[in-house]
Amino acid sequence: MTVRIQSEDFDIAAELAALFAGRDDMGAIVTFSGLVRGGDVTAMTLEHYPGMTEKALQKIEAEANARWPLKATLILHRVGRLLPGERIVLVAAASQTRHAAFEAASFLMDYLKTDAPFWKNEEHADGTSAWVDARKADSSAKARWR
Amino acid sequence: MTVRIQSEDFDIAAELAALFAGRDDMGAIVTFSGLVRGGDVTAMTLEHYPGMTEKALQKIEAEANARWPLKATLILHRVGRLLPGERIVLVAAASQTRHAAFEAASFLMDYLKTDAPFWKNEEHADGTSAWVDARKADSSAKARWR
Amino acid sequence: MRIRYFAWVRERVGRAEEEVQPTTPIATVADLADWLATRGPGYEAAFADRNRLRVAVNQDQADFTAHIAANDEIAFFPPMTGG
Amino acid sequence: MRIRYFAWVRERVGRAEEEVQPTTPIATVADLADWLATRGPGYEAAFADRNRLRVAVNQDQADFTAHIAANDEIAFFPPMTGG
Repeated sequence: MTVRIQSEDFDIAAELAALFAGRDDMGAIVTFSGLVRGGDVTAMTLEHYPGMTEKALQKIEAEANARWPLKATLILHRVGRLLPGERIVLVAAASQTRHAAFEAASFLMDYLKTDAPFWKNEEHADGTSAWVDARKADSSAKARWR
Repeated sequence: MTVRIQSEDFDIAAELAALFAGRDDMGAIVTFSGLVRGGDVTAMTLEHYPGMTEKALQKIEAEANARWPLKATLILHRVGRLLPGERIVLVAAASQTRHAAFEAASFLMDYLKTDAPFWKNEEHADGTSAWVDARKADSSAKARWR
Repeated sequence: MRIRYFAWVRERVGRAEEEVQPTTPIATVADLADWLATRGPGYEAAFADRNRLRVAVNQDQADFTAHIAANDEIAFFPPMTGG
Repeated sequence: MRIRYFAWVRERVGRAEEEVQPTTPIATVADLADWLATRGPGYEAAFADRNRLRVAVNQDQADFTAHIAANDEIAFFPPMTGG
């Protein structure tokens, strides 16, 4: 179980390699990468609540490990100002079977969206900026795990 | 849309980078990596049906693209003799939203398991080897997409 | 009491954190929000619509009915939008 | 007719592929399997239980009722186990 918040970019392959080094007991690894989308958005700044963020993510991760027989999990979230195409988040879940890995990774993302103290501010091409509103779809996505 | 069969290992980060290079229209990327599990298995040899394999995988990929609004998909499958801990398969699905990416990647794996002409032969610690039987769980996993 | 503000709540209040010593009796987060809202136009704007606010007490999610004490760290922020 | 065998079907038959000219009339994959099964003990073992066999005609999945012609490529193999 690993949780990390950082402003620097990360290397997916290196992160996975570190997590799974020397182990051959995990047959299935699912990763989710979230990227800044372009279009009208020219940059995005991620603010968070240091201390609470780590606590919330560890709670989410522990919950996933309690629900599925996972061999390893990883939550890596960036903060600060990011440009379109840049990575925001990497979540990974490893298990012996693919369904547990898919479900756990999906669960981690749904909970992260609603329960981890991050806020996004988007800069637009016209020079304005705005805080991103929480999406109703995210709370209903979380609700399906109850 | 990319489909590749090869005996060499692959670099997840490099594969993703190639697929998504210069694009900022995909917010969500889900990957599945399948690894050879150790334990009683000392090696695994993957046989396939050259020609049909590519055709079957392209069909599976086209079906996923017809079902979900995907920005990119990747299916990379190794053949030949692999040792515990080695990568067998990499599937990736990119979309604007995470649910489409999760569902498509899960769909690709379920179809790949039942509809792509690969066969696994396992070598055991006692020197014997055996062809892996198809699992009933895999056909029922596929059935849920009907 | 240590108070922290994030995202547009921070912007409206005009600061990220502060130590406060409320001049009215404070039993719950709601009491604290009522008192903070009296501290100026920025605070008033930040606390105008509680349905848009979320709360944490000592870095755990809580709600406006949560009881709080002098040494607690209370945070106010909009619904989270990570991932 | 070009025939291909994979996995344990290949091992039992003792070859990966061959060109055959059946000596009996062949309309379907089932007819072909019947004829192949007569070609020796390895073939007989390979085709003993059709429930364990899968078929492709010209590199598309098919079944034993599929009609086939002289120029087709027919493959016999166990259920697939990729991924």
